Amino acid sequence: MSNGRDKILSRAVKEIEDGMCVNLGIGMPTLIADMIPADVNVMLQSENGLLGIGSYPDADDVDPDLINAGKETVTAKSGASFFDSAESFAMIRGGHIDLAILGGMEVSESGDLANWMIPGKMIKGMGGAMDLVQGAKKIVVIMDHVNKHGESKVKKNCTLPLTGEAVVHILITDMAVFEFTEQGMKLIELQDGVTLEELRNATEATFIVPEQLQ
Amino acid sequence: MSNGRDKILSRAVKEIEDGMCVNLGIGMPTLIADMIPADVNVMLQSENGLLGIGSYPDADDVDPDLINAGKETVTAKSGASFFDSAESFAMIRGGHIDLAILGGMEVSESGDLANWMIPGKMIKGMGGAMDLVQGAKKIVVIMDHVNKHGESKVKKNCTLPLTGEAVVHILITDMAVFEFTEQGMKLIELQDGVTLEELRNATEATFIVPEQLQ
Amino acid sequence: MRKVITSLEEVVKQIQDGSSIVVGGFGLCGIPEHLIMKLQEQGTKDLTIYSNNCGVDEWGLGLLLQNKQIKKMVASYVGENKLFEKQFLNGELEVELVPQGTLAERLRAGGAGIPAFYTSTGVGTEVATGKEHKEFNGKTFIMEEGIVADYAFVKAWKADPFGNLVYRKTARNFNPVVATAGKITIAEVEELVGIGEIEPDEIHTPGVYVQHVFAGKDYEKRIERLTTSKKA
Amino acid sequence: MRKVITSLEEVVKQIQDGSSIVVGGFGLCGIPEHLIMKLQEQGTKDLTIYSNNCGVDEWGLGLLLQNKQIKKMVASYVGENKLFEKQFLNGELEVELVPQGTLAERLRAGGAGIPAFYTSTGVGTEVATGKEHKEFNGKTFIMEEGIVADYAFVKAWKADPFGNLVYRKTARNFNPVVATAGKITIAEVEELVGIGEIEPDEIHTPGVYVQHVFAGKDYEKRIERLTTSKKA
Repeated sequence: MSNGRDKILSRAVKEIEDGMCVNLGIGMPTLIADMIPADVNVMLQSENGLLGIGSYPDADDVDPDLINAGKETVTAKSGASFFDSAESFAMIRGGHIDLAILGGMEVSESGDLANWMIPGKMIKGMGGAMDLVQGAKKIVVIMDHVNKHGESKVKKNCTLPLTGEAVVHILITDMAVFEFTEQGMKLIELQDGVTLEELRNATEATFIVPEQLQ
Repeated sequence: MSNGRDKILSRAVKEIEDGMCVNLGIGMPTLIADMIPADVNVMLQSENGLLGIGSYPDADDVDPDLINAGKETVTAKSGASFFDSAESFAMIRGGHIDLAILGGMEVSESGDLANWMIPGKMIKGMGGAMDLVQGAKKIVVIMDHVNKHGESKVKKNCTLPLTGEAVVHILITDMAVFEFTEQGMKLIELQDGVTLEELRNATEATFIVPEQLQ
Repeated sequence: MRKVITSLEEVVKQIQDGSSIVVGGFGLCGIPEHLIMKLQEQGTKDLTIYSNNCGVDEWGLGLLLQNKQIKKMVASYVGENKLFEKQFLNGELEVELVPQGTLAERLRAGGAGIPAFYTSTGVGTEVATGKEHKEFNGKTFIMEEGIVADYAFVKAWKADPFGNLVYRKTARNFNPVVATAGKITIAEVEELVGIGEIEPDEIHTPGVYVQHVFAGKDYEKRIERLTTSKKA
Repeated sequence: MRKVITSLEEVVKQIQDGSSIVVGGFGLCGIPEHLIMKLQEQGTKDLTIYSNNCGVDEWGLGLLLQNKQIKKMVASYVGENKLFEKQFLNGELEVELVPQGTLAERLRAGGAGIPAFYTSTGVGTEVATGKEHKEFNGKTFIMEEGIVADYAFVKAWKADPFGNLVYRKTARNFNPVVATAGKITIAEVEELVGIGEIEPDEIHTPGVYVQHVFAGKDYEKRIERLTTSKKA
């Protein structure tokens, strides 16, 4: 699975363009930060009130007053700003964040996302995910294509409670990359070593296959 | 009329208690600032983004970046803060300002206030007056009791466009002081040298006269 | 992130006739002098302007009135401007008067992705006419809608190249909310400092809201009512 | 203006069983440690708490859970707390989960006298159930209501005797909006400075929102996820 994760992350980082303000979700998306090329200048936003997340601190520089949304100690890069939670979500809800990359549990063919709750499991809460999927200009979801039982997480309809309806723009899995268009969910790339047939077998959702990938 | 104005201002300043945050309207109310006793510690709010208005500056200290809501150059006292207009009206609308003292054109017996517009005259706009009358904890209106034609400005119903409906708590004129209660408009003081009969003759509104003033 | 521009020309010339612009400032304090003058010079017409005031006859947004560039003005107080009255009475100028706090909140809401909110300001007055009324806890409120404009003109004191802004004293006023409410926000500032030179805890407007930064020279900062202490 | 208190006792003892309290902080960062501990010590029960998180099992708001003082919790994320789950499943604890941005905005709205606003956050999800839906420009939004609580617990870095507050780094988080949303707001701070010692342009929370100021000692500032750079 580590190989799959690398594929996902390597592809996800390509969504980040020079000059963007980007929110990376907690968990796997956070790992993308370290992979951003040095010549791509971005400002990473943390919904607890920081625009311009820096690297993790040296042990000597740890500051309990400086954490990211995953509650990890971080640093602030040059040009960073701090602000309160209302301002932070004004940025997000108001469409000022260019891109959010979030983890997913299920994505449907109409771009619905479920990533906050599994009924019957411990309640945790949605945190800022519902705000991000509505507010950021572009929503990229990254997740494994199938669950540990081999079942497709790319669904006709989500079975888990939704985080947002028709909110995903790009879905990146370890098997493929999809774009959500007015015509429907559309395959835009196959990951290395994956055939279209393998993808079809592993995918519950119906998707459009452009000519050059057929 | 200058004598009347002095009576109004002298009475109005008594509404200001130690520890209050107070907004003084443009025009006559602004004059109250200089009359606040030195041992009454208040913070004066200016809706353009200042809590803690100081005195007018010396000629050498004039700063075009530091004005009050009447666009006069002012200073900031020790402990003052600057903030943006949304924050300023969050304070006002949210009920965090203890007292607003505003000028009036007409006040009705149900506590309606008209103070922003005379139909047919030049349009100016309501500025922050409509927000203040809804938001501040206590609204004191100061005005001459009658207009230059000798007609009562204390009305059964306002004839001018309203600033707010049933918003006035205390009305101070050059003839009397009224309180607006659930029972109606109630006389609480006669200004020096004014008889109840004179007041009745000069007042269109119906008001309650408590026993001790009869 | 090439936000710093050395001339306003290149940006202002993209503003089309019929555009909507939110403009910071209170009276003549904290107004984007250079942006207004450049827009006057360019002569862009049929503008819808949202700003607390409309300048005075010869300065600030009054310059655009003079030039008959404004089609509609949304403001809370326009009493300082004789041209304003004349154009309004002639039918050359549409006017929407908005209570000052409602105007500030509508700008903040627009910038924060909030399409509408409820306020008691204006209930029972002309301002409430035609607006949705709703009760909360036995009190009546009216619905007011957020404002998003094509452009935002902001004046700040200092900026860094990312567009982080700091304002000075009451020149802050509407500028921070205006900065959030433009699809394209242009900030003119008195001083451009290096990245990292503004303390992150002291930034008033994070650079995410700002698309272009211009360091203006020779600010006039006209004073509307010079008032000084009367010394004995 | 006697806002400075030298003991939390006198103020916290006025908090009655059944009160509602908004509490600042994000995770364990910027939480009002001393106020929470004093409330735990006092044992006030049946509280409704609004806060982004509910601490961890042995710290922060988790202390009040431990003591079974919370009747209802309104939060956006409570995944760090095992006691929370247990009490919820037992039916001892009512829970309302609110999206983080909606929670922040509801607190700001409550403090700003705005009874309700519209947001697209939560549309099409469980969060929208039972809420008013409305369309603006062809998009659907839901109505969310402002929050005002009996008390607000705030943690700041510095205060002056008027209650002007400055926060430090991401310890700011919910604290400024929480400060506005309490009928009585109590701020605990690391340092109390003299009046006028905070630059007026750098104040984050104007003192008008704050009723009591307390300088706390020996802040623990526990770290939830210590993460450091991996040096070669």
